Amino acid sequence: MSTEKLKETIQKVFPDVETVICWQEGFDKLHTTPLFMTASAQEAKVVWNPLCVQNLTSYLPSMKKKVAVVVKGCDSRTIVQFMEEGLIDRNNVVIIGIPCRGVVSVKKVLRAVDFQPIEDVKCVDDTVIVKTASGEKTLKVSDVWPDKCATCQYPTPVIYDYLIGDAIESDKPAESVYEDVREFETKTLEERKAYFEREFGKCIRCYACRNACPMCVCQDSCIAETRDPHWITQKLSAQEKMMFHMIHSIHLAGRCVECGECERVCPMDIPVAKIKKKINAEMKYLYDYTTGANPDDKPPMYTFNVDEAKIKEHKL
Amino acid sequence: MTENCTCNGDNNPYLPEIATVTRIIEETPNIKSFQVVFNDPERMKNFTFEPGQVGQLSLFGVGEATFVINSPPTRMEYLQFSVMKAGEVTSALHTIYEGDQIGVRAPLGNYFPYEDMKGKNILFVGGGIGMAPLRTLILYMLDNRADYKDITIIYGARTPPDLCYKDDLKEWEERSDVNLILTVDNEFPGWDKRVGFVPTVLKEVAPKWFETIAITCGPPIMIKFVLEGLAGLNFPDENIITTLEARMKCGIGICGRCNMGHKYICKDGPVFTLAQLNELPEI
Amino acid sequence: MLKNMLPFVGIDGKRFHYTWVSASEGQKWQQVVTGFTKQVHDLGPLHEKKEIAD
Amino acid sequence: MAKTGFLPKEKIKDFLDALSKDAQVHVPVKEGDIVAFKPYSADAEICLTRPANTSPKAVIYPQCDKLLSFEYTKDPEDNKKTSITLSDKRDYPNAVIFGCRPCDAKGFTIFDKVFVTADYVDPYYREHREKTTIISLACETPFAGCFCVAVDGGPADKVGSDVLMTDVEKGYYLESLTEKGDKVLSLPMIQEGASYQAAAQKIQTEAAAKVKNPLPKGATEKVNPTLFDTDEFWQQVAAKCISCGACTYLCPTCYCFNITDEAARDKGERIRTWDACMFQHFTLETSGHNPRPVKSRRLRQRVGHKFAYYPEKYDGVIACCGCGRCIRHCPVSVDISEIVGYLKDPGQDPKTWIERNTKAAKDGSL
Repeated sequence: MSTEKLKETIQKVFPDVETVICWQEGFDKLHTTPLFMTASAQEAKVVWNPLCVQNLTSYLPSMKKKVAVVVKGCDSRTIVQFMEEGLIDRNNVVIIGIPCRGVVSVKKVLRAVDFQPIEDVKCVDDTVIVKTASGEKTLKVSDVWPDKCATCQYPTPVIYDYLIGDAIESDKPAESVYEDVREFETKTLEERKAYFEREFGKCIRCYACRNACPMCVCQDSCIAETRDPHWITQKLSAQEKMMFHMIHSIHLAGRCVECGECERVCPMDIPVAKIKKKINAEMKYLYDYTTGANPDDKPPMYTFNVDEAKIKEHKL
Repeated sequence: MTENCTCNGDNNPYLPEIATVTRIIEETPNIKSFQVVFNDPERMKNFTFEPGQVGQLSLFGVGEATFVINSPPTRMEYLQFSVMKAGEVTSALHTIYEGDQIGVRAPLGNYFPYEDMKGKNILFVGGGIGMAPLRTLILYMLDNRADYKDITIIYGARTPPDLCYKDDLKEWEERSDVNLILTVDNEFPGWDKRVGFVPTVLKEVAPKWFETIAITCGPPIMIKFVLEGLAGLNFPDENIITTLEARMKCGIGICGRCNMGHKYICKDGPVFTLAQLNELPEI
Repeated sequence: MLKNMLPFVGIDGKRFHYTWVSASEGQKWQQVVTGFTKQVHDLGPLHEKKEIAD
Repeated sequence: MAKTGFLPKEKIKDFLDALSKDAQVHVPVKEGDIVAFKPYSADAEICLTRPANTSPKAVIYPQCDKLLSFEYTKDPEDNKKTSITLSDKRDYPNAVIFGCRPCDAKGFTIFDKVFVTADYVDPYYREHREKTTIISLACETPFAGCFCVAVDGGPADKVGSDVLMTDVEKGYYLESLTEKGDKVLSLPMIQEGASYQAAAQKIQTEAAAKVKNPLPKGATEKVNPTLFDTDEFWQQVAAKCISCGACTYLCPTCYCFNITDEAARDKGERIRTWDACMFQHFTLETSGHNPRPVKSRRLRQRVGHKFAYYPEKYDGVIACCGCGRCIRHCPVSVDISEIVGYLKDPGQDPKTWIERNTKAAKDGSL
């Protein structure tokens, strides 16, 4: 149903843009992969279903010509943040928004079928039917979606030129967004330190989290690799890995739109987004600022005024 | 192996040889030549290399970088490396004193095919620091002057102070059996010789291609126009030789940075003929 | 933001100190530095001693 | 006739304990959803039901290996003179890789050509390699992205392994392929294996049939040179790539590395760490020039090295064992077997690539 509507919209948009960035089926039934559609002939490959997990907007800053991009709710926040920071030229991007009721986390689906090879996957409204050697299994999307969908506040894209289907409201309480952060803070200092050292100890420093992050536009001159003297060494101790992830998180202060790509792409399944979510929680508390919500906002770290409008500063 | 190195016995291609810097020559404001001698006299005595081969200089704590050995194998009192100040290692090298110790991993890579240049005319076309690899071969040829017909050297730089090896240049000018043509990019007070870019001077001098090998090194932009100029003078591709540069780390053809197709610049090069280069895919 | 984030990743808040000392307040500057150094020393090394050979 | 044996499943623990007596045993351990090779310990949850996320490459070719340590010592009299002492002293423990897959084992034979049987022998790699025994487990079914059959491999390929195990219900049928393998089979808990030979053979042949060969019919031996040199082709296939290092760090046949000096004051180490041709800094020169500035050129180097350059240098051996990790774990599912399929498709001609995306390609927006 909505795939047909998406294809129609793409036809409408086509003459006006060089490329349409959307999804196509990947190397197996469970994976989709981005499709840079340049000719309307490739239209047959276009898909839209809960398996479309990649945030396609991360390619926008490097695109030189006018392009169209298909976005879910969480992806659209990236575009708003790009606009706030002037990283893209808005009239060079045609946004095709799709209301989304949650996508699947490939890792959680694999866990549900005990990591057996996938033979077939069918998406039927809000369930996913996964066929493996030991038969078929029907999974509700809400049982296997990534954490970001569990507290999703933006099922409908916050900005779009075309909308496929009608807008839907979020049915999740607003304060649930940073619940996992608050719950994690109840742990003791040592527990948290041990947790982070164990989790980030698995990091193999492939920088997939940094390169997948749409907001990380200075990858080619990343401070982690290009400074003399080196900020972090190439050695593999937990401190060096932790230092990199801290650099990455702090550079996203007031910028991270919680699209979850960094955690999704980590080959070692490290909860990389935890620190960023904590920083976002702080941003909300300190500056009452939510990233990628409204294009005219100014990210707090971008502006400096002596007395911050929204900070309840104690008068000396 | 020198005494101050506890080694595992087997020869380790990554282990530098400790050497002492005996003399530092200020060639130009941003180029210094370092003359080094291995601490182990035994190693120094039976060290052999061919003109055009390179070495990796180590400044421990900073890193390693590749430089051509630009003193000829016929003068073995020291090994000389010319270093232009550019990045981390080179800038650090420019701060050391005579008597300091550095690591040297040499010889690496291939060398100029001087055997089959014998009995031919030789044309050197150098630009700025590009004179370093050429100097090795020129001095080697001058030490075996009889083997080669006439030698022409076209050497240019931005300004006269940027010309390297000033005392060599003076000596070559006085020699009757070497035709030295110096040029600088534009007018300079007190400069009475040619003015103009190296490729334009090459066209003016218009050396004959017959029985002549052309060897050119210098900044990429110069090499681009020099190669066009040589083609214009219908030099055959196999008679045009150049040395390539790339980011290098291991120096022994494994680490994957400097390969053009299956050839590695650090090991199968840096010396290539234009004919060889035309066959290889772009890096 | 940093003051709240460091404890989150398990680094004791007392290891981070943020204060304002003007150029003229030499005495206060000396006090702040010695005080903070002592405070960190008491906390001991964050990771096992970061010697080179690790 | 190769020595064979049988290891009952309940005896695995004491088999590994026996091996751990004089070697460090690395086994695939399940932590959360991830299976990675870790040193064996009694409480480690060993998982042999699926290939590990990471390859066992780090056991023989560690991600960070000390090449040499150096120390500046000041000359007491004249403090301007400093002397340097170097040491490349190293003593690697014996090691055993247990439970890797035939494709992982084959990966090491590709390293051997570069690090051992080469003009310059790499002493670090060689010492690790000689001290390691590889016990691999034949696969029963292919996993997403597996294409070992397309690169002269197979689910029960013996190349590179010292012992090949095949799961035959109650235990593992062992085939020893080298002296190191014979030593392993001489352990007390290994029983007579001949009677399981037929069952194991059946499982191996069935598995081989299941693996799909993604290359097109009549795929050519060499890549199509003109298509390989068509920039538009690489721009199209690399459009979605985010140029990270996940594929290279998980790959059992990638060996590119970086050498850096890490020092504090007057003491330090020169270390060799993994590096990735997909990173922008890999070939960035001090002058700022970068021969592979855009991700399409970098992906061309990665695919070219494995399927064109390495085979050209080592008479036809393909530097890829088809384990599928780079496909399974790529953040955007770039599929190398699909790319190689285009490059080796006899019917493919470069013009279609150029026409199809001339507009987008021209301005380099891909």
